[in-house]
Amino acid sequence: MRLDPDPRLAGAPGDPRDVRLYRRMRFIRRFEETLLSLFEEGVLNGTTHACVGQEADCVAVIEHLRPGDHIFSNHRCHGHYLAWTGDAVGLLAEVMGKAHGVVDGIGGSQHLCAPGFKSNGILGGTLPAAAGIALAMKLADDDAISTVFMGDGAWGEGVVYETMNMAALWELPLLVVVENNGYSQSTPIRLNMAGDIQGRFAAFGIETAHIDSTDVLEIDAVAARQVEAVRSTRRPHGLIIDTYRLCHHSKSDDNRPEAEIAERWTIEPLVIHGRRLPDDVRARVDADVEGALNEIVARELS
Amino acid sequence: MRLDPDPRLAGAPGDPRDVRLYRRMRFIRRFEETLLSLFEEGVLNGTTHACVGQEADCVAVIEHLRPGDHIFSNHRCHGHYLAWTGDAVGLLAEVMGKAHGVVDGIGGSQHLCAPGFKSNGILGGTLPAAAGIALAMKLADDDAISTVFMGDGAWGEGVVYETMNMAALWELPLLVVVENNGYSQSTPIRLNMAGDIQGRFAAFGIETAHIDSTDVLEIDAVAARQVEAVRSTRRPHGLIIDTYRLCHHSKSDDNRPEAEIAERWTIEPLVIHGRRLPDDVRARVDADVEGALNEIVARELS
Amino acid sequence: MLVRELNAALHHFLETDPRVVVLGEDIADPYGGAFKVTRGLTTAYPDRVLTTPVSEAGMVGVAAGLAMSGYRPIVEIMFGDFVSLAFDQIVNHVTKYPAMYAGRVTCPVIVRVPSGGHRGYGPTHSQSLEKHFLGVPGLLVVAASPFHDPAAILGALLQRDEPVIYVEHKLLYAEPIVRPDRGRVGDAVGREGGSPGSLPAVTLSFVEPADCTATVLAYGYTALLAMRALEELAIEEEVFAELVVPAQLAPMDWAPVLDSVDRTGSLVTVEEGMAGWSWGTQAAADVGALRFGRLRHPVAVTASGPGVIPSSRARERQVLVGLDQIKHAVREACR
Amino acid sequence: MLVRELNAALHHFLETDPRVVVLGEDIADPYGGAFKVTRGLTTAYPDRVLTTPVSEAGMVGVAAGLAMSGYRPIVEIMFGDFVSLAFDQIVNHVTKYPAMYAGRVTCPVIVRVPSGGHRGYGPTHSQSLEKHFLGVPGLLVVAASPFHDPAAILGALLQRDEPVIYVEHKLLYAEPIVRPDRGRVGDAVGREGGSPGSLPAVTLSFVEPADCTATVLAYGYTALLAMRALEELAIEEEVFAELVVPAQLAPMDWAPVLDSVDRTGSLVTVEEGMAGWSWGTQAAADVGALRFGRLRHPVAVTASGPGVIPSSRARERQVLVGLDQIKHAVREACR
Ligand SMILES: Cc1ncc(C[n+]2csc(CCOP(=O)(O)OP(=O)(O)O)c2C)c(N)n1
Ligand SMILES: Cc1ncc(C[n+]2csc(CCOP(=O)(O)OP(=O)(O)O)c2C)c(N)n1
Ligand SMILES: [Mg+2]
Ligand SMILES: [Mg+2]
Repeated sequence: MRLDPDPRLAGAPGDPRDVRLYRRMRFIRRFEETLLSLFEEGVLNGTTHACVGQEADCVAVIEHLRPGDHIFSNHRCHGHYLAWTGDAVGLLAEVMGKAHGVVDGIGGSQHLCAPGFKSNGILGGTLPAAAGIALAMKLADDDAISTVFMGDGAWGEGVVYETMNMAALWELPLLVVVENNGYSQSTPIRLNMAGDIQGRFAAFGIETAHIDSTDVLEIDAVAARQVEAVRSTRRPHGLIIDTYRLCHHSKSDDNRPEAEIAERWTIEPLVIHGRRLPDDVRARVDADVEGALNEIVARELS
Repeated sequence: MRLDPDPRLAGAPGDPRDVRLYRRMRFIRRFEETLLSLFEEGVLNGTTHACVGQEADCVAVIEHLRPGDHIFSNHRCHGHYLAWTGDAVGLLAEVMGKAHGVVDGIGGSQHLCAPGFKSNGILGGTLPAAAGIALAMKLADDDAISTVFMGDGAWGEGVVYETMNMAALWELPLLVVVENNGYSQSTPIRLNMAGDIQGRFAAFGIETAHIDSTDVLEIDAVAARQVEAVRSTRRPHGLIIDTYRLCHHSKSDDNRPEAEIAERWTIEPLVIHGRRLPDDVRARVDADVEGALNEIVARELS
Repeated sequence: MLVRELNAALHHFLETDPRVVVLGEDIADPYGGAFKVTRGLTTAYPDRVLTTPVSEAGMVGVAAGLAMSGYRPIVEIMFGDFVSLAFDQIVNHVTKYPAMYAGRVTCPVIVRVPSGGHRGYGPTHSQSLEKHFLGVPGLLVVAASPFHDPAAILGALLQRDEPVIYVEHKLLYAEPIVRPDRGRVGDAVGREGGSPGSLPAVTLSFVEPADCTATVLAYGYTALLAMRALEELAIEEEVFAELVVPAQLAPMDWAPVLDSVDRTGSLVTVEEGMAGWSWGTQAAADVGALRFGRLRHPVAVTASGPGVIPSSRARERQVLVGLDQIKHAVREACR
Repeated sequence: MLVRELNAALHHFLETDPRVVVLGEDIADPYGGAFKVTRGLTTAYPDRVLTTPVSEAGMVGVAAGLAMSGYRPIVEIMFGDFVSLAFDQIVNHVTKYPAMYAGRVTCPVIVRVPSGGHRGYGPTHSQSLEKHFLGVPGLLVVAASPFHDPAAILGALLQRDEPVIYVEHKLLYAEPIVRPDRGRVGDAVGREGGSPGSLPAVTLSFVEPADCTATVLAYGYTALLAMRALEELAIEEEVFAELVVPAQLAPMDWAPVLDSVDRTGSLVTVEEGMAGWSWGTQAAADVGALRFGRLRHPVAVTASGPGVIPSSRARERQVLVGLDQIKHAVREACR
């Protein structure tokens, strides 16, 4: 669903697919970067979790969802929300605590709700709710699917496993997308997880695809398969995307090796996919996004 | 450890191993049957979960534990308690709510505590405590191990997975013994569990042995290996024993097919292992157990 | 019998309201649930009645998803003691969604918690943990009572949008439901009343209200104990008090309580939960403030323990609120 | 600053008490915990300081096992809002073991919960959930305060055998600790006192206690707000009240409160938690009963909401207890 968003951000009519995907990732990237700088300038307060570097996941997966489907997201939900709704105004206003924010400024950065979309900052606890939404879809007997985004760290929460078990037992149309950026806040996955994520799905007999990529086209292909698999088989499936967060976990809490981060900047989604576009096209899209976002920010800050 | 129990129950000096194992299983069997008939007669109240049919697990595993080790048990804990302590008097008194019960009549059937032994009726929640005890052993740097008994149904609880993850990550000397009797209260495992128990351990990289047997000698051999593995490697291990409960879940709540139950009576631990003993020996042991238990019951009821 | 009426009510609402879904452990036939409240449901409505794994948090979370999708999930927690495992789902999910999403959704989950002691089930299977859920913003805490029609209560709850914890004391299952009828409640004088928007409270006494010199506020099984206490006190000691039995524990509708207290000038609260920050303390705070200077005695909050509930029946009786404790409190309050 | 003093105290007790173990999410260096209370600990004591997976229930359960084995685990719940996930471990495990095992074991787990709002963190990262743990049999609920030495409090708790929930309001981390010293607490007249066996309460006022006409009972960050309120009321309006700040919230030692109330004849309680069955209601019930007929006004329970805590700072301020609300309540109480 779309809250009639600005085509310069969510996708202009006649955009070839490559351009469209780039535009949508660029939109999310620049929205997050704008938000972070507004925080630095002290214009915003509270907290936020940007998804800089993970835009390809949001866009590639949500490309394949349609009205009637549902997305349950976590604390790092801006990319998912923007990819689903294109609603930059509502999200900026929400983070600014304004009455015309997505949820009137009450929920803030991690607690969003729009038709077919919800998020909650309590890790793991969103999974059974997403399964319940899938159960509702099963009872309604249509072909809608329920998608839930989680990170690697959320696998610490027991309720995640309770949900996997029920979703598999009851054959619920649930797609569990794991954005594995290798860190849970400050903690590298090796200090937080024994075994691996594939094994966690396998334990419940849930078919899972795993991809280590920041290339939106590669992810798009796998996501298409998994979304279609849930839609047609009406059984839960997993999609593990190994990715990387280029920004702080929240606002100023990054202890990762600089070299590690620097290297990931060379293979981030915009770099990889941007190469595929002619320079002038990319420049035009970048200008579109910049223009649209600047207008929105100017309006909201005035 | 032993609370100087009656040798006729816990093992007489000079018992050959076969006889000892039989005696200890017979003791548990007859204790539980006695308890159940006392409930039927209305002498006892409250609730209880007998382990009739599962005696081989208790005895075979606990044979290999030693003073300094710790056992955390669940609601179906009598067999584990008796195998560890031999304390029939304390347990009977406890279930009768007497002041000289194991825990003064406060805990009752499912909440026992003795040196190196604890149980709690809240499913799954005992696992992190058992892991914490294992962590204490790791910090103390001795060769003690922490053993926890759980059933197939307890795998529904999320905290079980939180524990598996920490135990594997932190390399804790924890042995998780799963007594898989195929039912969670009234619910057959196929309605409660997607995938299988082996897969649940594998998800965390925990090495596990699986045996489908009610033969105390077969279980004894596998249990010996797993206990030794935890003791020497100081890493968590699993032991899955497929077994069967011949009694009600609790007191009068059995809806399983009669034929299924009848068939399992033909391969229950005492039948299988009893065959190995000469009739006169078996008769003498049976008489020992009967005599000792009758004395205890008479004393406690008077 | 409460258990039969609850079971019939669940059958009725599954039959008449396609939004109703029932979830719980071991609720499938032929077993039909630990206390048989759900007997027959999986047979009659296999699609909308699901027996779940032993996953209290998970099943309440699934119910949250169903509820936000327009369904009316009713979750059975086998023993109320285990609702502790769903505390986060209730506090940070089910009750949060409607408010933190600025009213964009409702999350009408009904969580049934068979609770209470007096059965020798011991420390982890006998508790009344509802006090810990009182004052959770957006949550209704409701208790089955010997004087409230469970079908009417469930029906009213299914008309509302708030999430609910519905407390069922195990000892009430085998008890008959006595409904207020033409000014009487069984052998007592009584009626139903309360403010619009709240579930009704039942007020009863063994003499004319005007002759009562204390008000007793009790719910669930303790309401039955309190009624016995009042009957014995009336007959044996000519001590007369009025009993107010609310169905809704939180938020609390004080109107029926104040109505009685304004006659009697004295209030005793009774609950089986453990003393200390318990249900009755709010009555002491609110009624004490609303009728400041007009009560003959401080509000007497009567509760159990505090402590664990022993499995020994003799010791259990010492810990749980009982008839004598209630009679003593009422005697004092009537002075 | 509280954060530095807590950090130093943890270093000290890890150094001097080999039984102390610290567990929590993201507490490892260089990050050193979400609020830096645990900074440096994993470097100095790698064996006894463990950064855990995101498993609140599991880590408290592990702590229970450690505690029953003779250790003194201190668990950090990153945000107090998440202690809801450990509710079952605290209610049915940690606090149950000592009592249901008839005293055969102790289970001295200390659970630290950084809590509270005023930071715009929104509905799930701003709560003060401690009220739901009040009255759990066998559990101590303790709160860091601007006037209590955290090292002394932690030291006292490590000498005791009860499990503890230790509430740390996030806004106190950056605040200095002002200790009672020779009859003064900063600019105020004040002293420490209380009954043996309970943690001490700090009592303070800006005029002589004899001149105070109301008692304000507040803990944690609201104690700081209350102090400001009293200072402004004293200077701007010549309204004088005495502030009592307990470290121990449950069980409650009423002695210092009664001592003050017997002078002032009026009581206001202040807490950031949501109204309804909150901490202050027990004060209303107990002090109201203990001093029945001797108070000029009903006990005024001052709390937040009820409702969710909005992330919008403007809306958050409307929900959370603030200076004006406290001043208003104190003004009324002083009349
Ligand atoms: C129940 C719960 N515990 C702890 C937190 C604090 N917290 C917020 S984000 C986070 C790390 C999550 O890591 P991951 O799931 O990998 O997602 P990522 O931040 O990497 O996108 C933690 C521990 C929380 N929000 N909820
Ligand atoms: C947290 C919790 N939920 C539910 C129960 C109720 N209950 C007691 S035993 C049981 C079944 C357990 O099955 P399993 O783990 O296979 O052990 P078994 O009874 O077969 O030995 C259930 C659901 C409980 N004791 N604790
Ligand atoms: Mg991550
Ligand atoms: Mg089983």
